[in-house]
Amino acid sequence: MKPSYGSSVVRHASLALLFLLLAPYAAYAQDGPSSEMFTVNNTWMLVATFLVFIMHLGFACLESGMTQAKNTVNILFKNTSVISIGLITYAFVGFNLMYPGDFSIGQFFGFAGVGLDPGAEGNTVAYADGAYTYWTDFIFQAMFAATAATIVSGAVAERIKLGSFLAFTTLYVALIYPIAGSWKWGGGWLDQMGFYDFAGSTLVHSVGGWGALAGVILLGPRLGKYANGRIKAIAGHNMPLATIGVFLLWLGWFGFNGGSVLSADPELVSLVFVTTSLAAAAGVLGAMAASWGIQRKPDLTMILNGSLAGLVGITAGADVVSVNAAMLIGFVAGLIVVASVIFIDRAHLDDPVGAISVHLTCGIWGTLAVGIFSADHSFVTQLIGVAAYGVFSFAAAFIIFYGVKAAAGLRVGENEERSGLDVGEHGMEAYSGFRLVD
Amino acid sequence: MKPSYGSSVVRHASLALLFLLLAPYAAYAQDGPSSEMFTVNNTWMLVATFLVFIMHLGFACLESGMTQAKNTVNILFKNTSVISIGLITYAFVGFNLMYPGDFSIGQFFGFAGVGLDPGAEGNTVAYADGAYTYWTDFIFQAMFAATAATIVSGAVAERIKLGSFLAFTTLYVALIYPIAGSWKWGGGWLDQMGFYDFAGSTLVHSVGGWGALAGVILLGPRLGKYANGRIKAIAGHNMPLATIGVFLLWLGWFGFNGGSVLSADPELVSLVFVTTSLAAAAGVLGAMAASWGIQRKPDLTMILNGSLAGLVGITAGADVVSVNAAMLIGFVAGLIVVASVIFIDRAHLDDPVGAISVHLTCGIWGTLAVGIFSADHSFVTQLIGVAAYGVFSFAAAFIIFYGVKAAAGLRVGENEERSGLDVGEHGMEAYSGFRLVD
Amino acid sequence: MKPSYGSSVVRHASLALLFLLLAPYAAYAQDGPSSEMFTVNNTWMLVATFLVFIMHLGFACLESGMTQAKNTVNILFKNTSVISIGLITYAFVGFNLMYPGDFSIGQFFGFAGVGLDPGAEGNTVAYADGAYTYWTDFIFQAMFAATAATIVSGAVAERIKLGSFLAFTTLYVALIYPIAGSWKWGGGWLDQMGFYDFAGSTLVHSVGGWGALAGVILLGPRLGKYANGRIKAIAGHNMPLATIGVFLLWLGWFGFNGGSVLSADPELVSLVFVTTSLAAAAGVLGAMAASWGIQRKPDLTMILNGSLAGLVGITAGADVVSVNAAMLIGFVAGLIVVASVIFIDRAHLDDPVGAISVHLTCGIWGTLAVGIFSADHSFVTQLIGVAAYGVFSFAAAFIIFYGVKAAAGLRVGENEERSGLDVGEHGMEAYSGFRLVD
Amino acid sequence: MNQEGDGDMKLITAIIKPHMLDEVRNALSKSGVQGLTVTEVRGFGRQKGHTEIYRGAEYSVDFVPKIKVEVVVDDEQVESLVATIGDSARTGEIGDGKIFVSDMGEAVRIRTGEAGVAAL
Amino acid sequence: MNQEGDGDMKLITAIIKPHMLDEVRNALSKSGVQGLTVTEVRGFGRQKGHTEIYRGAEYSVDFVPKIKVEVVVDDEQVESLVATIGDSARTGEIGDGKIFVSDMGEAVRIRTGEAGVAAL
Amino acid sequence: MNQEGDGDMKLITAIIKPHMLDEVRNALSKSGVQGLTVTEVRGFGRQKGHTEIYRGAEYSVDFVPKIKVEVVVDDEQVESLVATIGDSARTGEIGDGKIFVSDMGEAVRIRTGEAGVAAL
Ligand SMILES: Nc1ncnc2c1ncn2[C@@H]1O[C@H](COP(=O)(O)OP(=O)(O)O)[C@@H](O)[C@H]1O
Ligand SMILES: Nc1ncnc2c1ncn2[C@@H]1O[C@H](COP(=O)(O)OP(=O)(O)O)[C@@H](O)[C@H]1O
Ligand SMILES: Nc1ncnc2c1ncn2[C@@H]1O[C@H](COP(=O)(O)OP(=O)(O)O)[C@@H](O)[C@H]1O
Repeated sequence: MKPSYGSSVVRHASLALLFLLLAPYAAYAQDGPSSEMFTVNNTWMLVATFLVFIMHLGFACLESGMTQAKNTVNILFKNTSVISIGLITYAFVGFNLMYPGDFSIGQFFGFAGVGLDPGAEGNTVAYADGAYTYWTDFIFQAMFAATAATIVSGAVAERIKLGSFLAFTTLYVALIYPIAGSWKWGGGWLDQMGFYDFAGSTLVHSVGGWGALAGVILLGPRLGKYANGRIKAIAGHNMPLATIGVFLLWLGWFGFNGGSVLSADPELVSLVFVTTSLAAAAGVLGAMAASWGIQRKPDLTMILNGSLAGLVGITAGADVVSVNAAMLIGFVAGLIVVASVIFIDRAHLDDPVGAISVHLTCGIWGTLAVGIFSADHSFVTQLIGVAAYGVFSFAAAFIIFYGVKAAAGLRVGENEERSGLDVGEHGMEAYSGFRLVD
Repeated sequence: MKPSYGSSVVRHASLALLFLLLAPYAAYAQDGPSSEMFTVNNTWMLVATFLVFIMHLGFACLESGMTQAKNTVNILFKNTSVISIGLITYAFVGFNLMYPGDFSIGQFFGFAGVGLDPGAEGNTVAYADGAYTYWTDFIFQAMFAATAATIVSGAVAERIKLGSFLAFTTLYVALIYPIAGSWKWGGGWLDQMGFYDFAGSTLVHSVGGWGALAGVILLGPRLGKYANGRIKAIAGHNMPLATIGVFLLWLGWFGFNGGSVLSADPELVSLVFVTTSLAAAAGVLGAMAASWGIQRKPDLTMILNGSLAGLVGITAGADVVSVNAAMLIGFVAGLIVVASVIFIDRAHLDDPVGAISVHLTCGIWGTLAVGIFSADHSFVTQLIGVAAYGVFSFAAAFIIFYGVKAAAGLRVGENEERSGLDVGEHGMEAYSGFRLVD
Repeated sequence: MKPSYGSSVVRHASLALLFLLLAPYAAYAQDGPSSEMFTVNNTWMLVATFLVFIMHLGFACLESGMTQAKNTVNILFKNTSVISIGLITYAFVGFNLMYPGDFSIGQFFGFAGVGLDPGAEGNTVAYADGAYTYWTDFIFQAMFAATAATIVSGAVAERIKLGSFLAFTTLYVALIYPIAGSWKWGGGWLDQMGFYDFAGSTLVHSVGGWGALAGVILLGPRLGKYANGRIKAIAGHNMPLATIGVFLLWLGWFGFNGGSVLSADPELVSLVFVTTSLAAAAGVLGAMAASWGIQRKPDLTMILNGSLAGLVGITAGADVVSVNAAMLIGFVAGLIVVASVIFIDRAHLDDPVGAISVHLTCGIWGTLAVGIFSADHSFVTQLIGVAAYGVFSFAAAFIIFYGVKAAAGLRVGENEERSGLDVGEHGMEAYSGFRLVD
Repeated sequence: MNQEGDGDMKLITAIIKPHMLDEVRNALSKSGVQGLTVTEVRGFGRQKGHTEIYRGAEYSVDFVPKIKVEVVVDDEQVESLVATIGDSARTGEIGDGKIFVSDMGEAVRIRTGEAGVAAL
Repeated sequence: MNQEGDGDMKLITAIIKPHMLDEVRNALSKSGVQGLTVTEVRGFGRQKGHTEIYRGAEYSVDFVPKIKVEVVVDDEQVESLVATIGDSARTGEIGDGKIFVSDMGEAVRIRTGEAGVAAL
Repeated sequence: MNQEGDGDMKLITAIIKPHMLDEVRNALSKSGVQGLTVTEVRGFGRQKGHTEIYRGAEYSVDFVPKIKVEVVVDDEQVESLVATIGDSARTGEIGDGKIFVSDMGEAVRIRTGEAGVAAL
């Protein structure tokens, strides 16, 4: 996705071809896309935008459903804040860091200045060859931006101080995500090396996942989670809410991946719908097999993670792999995510919602899968990309979390954690009038 | 809906006319739809696809909200699995059973082979006269497919073994639904006879409803439901969840019916939006009148069923009846559904969510209503279609359920049913930390 | 928004310009929009329609989440009824009152007759210059209509009789809203005076808000709310539900504002997406600042209100203010809404969900903001519009509520209020099987 | 407080399986009991909880849901009511629960102020 | 355990209407009670439940929500506190509830180990 | 009812902090207690609730969540078990709770009909 301007021209070559084939009106097709095509492309990109927007509700529901009732207000507050902070900071600096036009430090860093400016042609057919306007470009990208920080939110839930989390989020979403993004989608060094990440298995999900890992390490586990050498299961409090979350994320993914085509190209967008849906479905089946096999009973939360695993897995290559490969990628992601959740728990890394397993583990898998299932892409280059994003994101997240910890502390007090962050941080209950146990 | 290739040509005749009327560019319109028209048509069909997708969340919410808290995880698990199984099996066999191209046994059965293959022209304007690509065709139809099985899920909830239900679902969605569908949308014998079912009052909803009826008969009622000759009301546990479900279903119906136009034709799609919305609204009012009249107080679950009743009722004729007829069809559906729920309960058929009343009773009503309110369609032919689908679907569902029962049993044990399928089948609670009564 | 026929021509001038610029096909552009442009415009308007539809679920979730568990069924019932009544009455009279074509009493009142009739050209490119069909026009407007009544629902929740509320709603949505609307969007006197309200800060939100205020005054506060001169906080029972509601409202606003462009014009629709999103995000930050400052802890319900405040605030000018102005408008709305909630509570006006603050206070702010931030509009004219709508809506709502009170009473009995309207009005519980406290 | 009331009453507390509540209530009603109070409780006893796996980690549910029925009765009825409860709550499986009996010194009906057995 | 404690204390158990809890707690506070424990219970008594229709089928709600207030007090306070509770919980309607009084043998404050009346 | 049972048993009622339940249950198990019953309650005592602001209006949470543990035991065990509970439930902070002891006249195991100490 993303108008890493070089690649978008390549991408649209296929569209151009189509124009040529549609002989009768080739006459004016030579002169660029029609205003009709501009309008339909742009309309599709705006539809994709609102679909990505609704993913933030998906994250809020999934994260709160998978944690305890006493921390629900806090989680909802974080998720509402993250999208808001993300949109505003992306308008001020993020967009221009991610798509700097010209890089100032190698192909690693560039900045096109503060604030938004469509310029003279920003909202004409000239801006992106009739694919979308400048405003559309910005708002579609902006909806993506907060995602990375929201992924972190799930992993550090139920124990992180609100203020400290918001400070981390602001820095991560305003600076780290867009700088990392510029390397590929902004046309930076990884793009030039041939690294491929269609819609962000690495650029969005792994970047979020590495941040989650850093946070989990620095925060430590929830009270009692690994007491006396035993692993204590802490059950999520609202399975319908978690399920709503996952379906909304799946829904949003039609925009996340479908919009990353960056036009309404009938063939590509519909192919992406098919690969995305089938990978998600296969992810459910993979996780069902693994969880029914490993645990004695099939675990709902595992198949929910499984569908997301399939989605994250297909995200890097949704437009370049075959439909059969998509199912295989999804199914394997479903198997992997179950193993990863169990492994990470055994490693005493406390990730209440499985964010690291879904977004980091399967983000890596999906990115590498492009090198395996697409003849046009190199496994080694994919591996270099994965590693580069890993080193940068993890280090950046670690440093920010570390700094925040030094400045203000990361964890709430023991009593607050025990009675819940809702009362502690917000003075509210999520379910006033319900009798809660424990 | 559905490219029952014959009828889609007829349908698009109106579009072609439009082209002719728009004089200035008629020159190239003669050569078939433009790439712009292809793109906007295809984009609309993809929007309709994600709308139908979200209906699966609607079903999950409605079904779990209308049943007891202790069976919630099980229901969410079933619904997440059904859409996943549905998508995968539809890719392997369903699509090619439903749209076989050529029939091999009379006009009753055909199979175009395993797996997906767009062929050379599948993603060009040539595939469906510029209305959509092969991939779009597949994924839109695939989203429909799982619906029939999901309808069954609601009726057999709170007592069916997970494995047995999944076995039934796989067979029903992979084989029965597409074979039945081929008779009309695949261009089979009922299509040739002039039977009309625009978006599936019969092909989707009644097929699901007949399956539900077979399941309910073979399973028997929930423990205590009809003890001592009295009918015990077993209240649903989460009305906001049920309401979310119904609104999401209504939302999805804009794609279910709107997408069944099979193009973005402005007149037809907008007409379908109007008939669909007004029928749903009238269904609410019909059910409100009936339930306020019959019961002493207006029952929320009845008006929720009422809106679905209106939607199911209008589905067969949404593009061929007048707006006033749509309101009448919806209102009557709202009355009927209340009567049907009460009647079915008195017949000691235990359908926790009213699936049979909504989908079967109102599916039949809607199909027959086409014969009543559309001058172009014959009541008798509609009746033949209703009967044919009834015999085939009910028999097929009965046989599958019977086979599964013989092989593995259908019902969970009494103790499991009493303490809930969540703990029994999944070892989980849906609302950990909440104090539940009963 | 709205085809106040005069202004829509002006609006589309920009589109026309675009056509002229796209030289090669200017030849046929002269002859009006192409069927492709008609199709994409109409498709976008239908997408906007289903987005506005889902706002009704948003209202249902927000309102029930912010009130007590024992009144949930009642609230869900009201919201499901309001959209249904709204759609049906709008088909019969509302649409033709709001867009009368010719006015019969000054520029204040006109009525084009009962029922819907597309006429000969209603579904051709001629109806609205290729922007949408008659059916689309109707259904998009109809989805708006019920909004005003739903706003009232939140403010009078937890104590109003079901029948009385439905009576009020029917009259308000069938008569008052469309008559008021005709003054501006129907091309009436305020339109001719130059009053500007893009998508309804005043025409929808304030009209609803004034109704809410009248209802709250005539009903009085909930039992115990202002006992012994102290203000008792009555907490909402389901914060995830309220949050779902707000995100769905935000989602729907992409259609509410984006659809009010009344075409798929790439520049305008994308600009509106940007201003709308950034205003909502800024509203969250404004409310966060205010609530963290004034209260000791950051209040989730306040930032939820804050996002809606930003959305209501930007609605009047989403297409005519700059992106920076949009953020400022949203941020100020976020501050204002917190102050307004507290002020209204201190004035002993009991508004359980903050409807008056969100829709009336911020509706006024947004309407005036157009006069401040858009050079093309006059602050004084905006003020006149605000005042005119205030006088008319408040008086009308007061009279209707007063009449209903005289005829049937407005409030449920004390015992019913105490044990909840769910059992009292509906004989049902929203959360059967859950242990509730209080 | 009235004198005759003193020492004449007993509190019967039964811990039973939740789904037996209807039976017990019916049986007590038939035996003439006019009031009782019910509480949801969790029990720990010979009937063990169970172990489940959630996301790969084991957890044990130590407590079993139970219903506590409390009824204050006239001394003379105690024996027969204990039998009634026992009979109606019995399934024969482990975890059927217990019945406890203790003295109740006084009872007052709030509405009327009546005391002693008359207040029950 | 300390001796003086024995037999000097009583447990007052009141079953009241939920919305009267605040009144009762205030009244008890004013009378010097420093601690009490509250449980949500369901009552069956002269105040009947009600019959509703759900989806066309009747069902009866047999139990009415009630609050149980338990307070352990010095023997001497019993009579006045029973009156206090009765007065503050009374609405005059059926279902106002009951007050029961029984002996409490011993009380210990966990934090300090204090026993008897001193522990209350 | 069997005679030996009479007066030989006591009911120990402990009001503790919710997160101490596991400790208390473990300690009691180790001391040989085979059954107990747990109820979620709300307490009012020296440990005060707290005041919060919701939408600009103050509200006070007067009650603190507590757990009530009830265990009926043989007379002889009472003293040691009260100590066991006290030790395992103590955090040293205000609100640790109370232990009450009262007489229990009779106990019956529903499943078998066994009575007295044998029923525990
Ligand atoms: N000593 C006791 N004190 C208080 N409650 C007890 C005691 N023993 C058992 N109970 C309660 O009785 C319930 C049933 O006891 P259990 O030992 O499981 O079965 P059974 O009564 O068949 O022996 C327990 O779950 C617990 O609530
Ligand atoms: N014998 C009893 N034992 C235990 N609880 C009782 C008894 N009688 C009544 N109660 C409790 O007292 C509540 C009020 O009693 P009820 O008969 O409805 O009204 P009133 O106290 O006005 O006569 C009941 O709901 C029940 O919880
Ligand atoms: N007199 C009493 N009667 C009944 N319960 C009491 C009494 N006093 C205290 N409690 C219960 O014990 C709990 C703890 O008491 P509290 O005074 O807060 O702390 P502490 O036990 O440390 O003095 C209270 O929350 C209440 O549930």
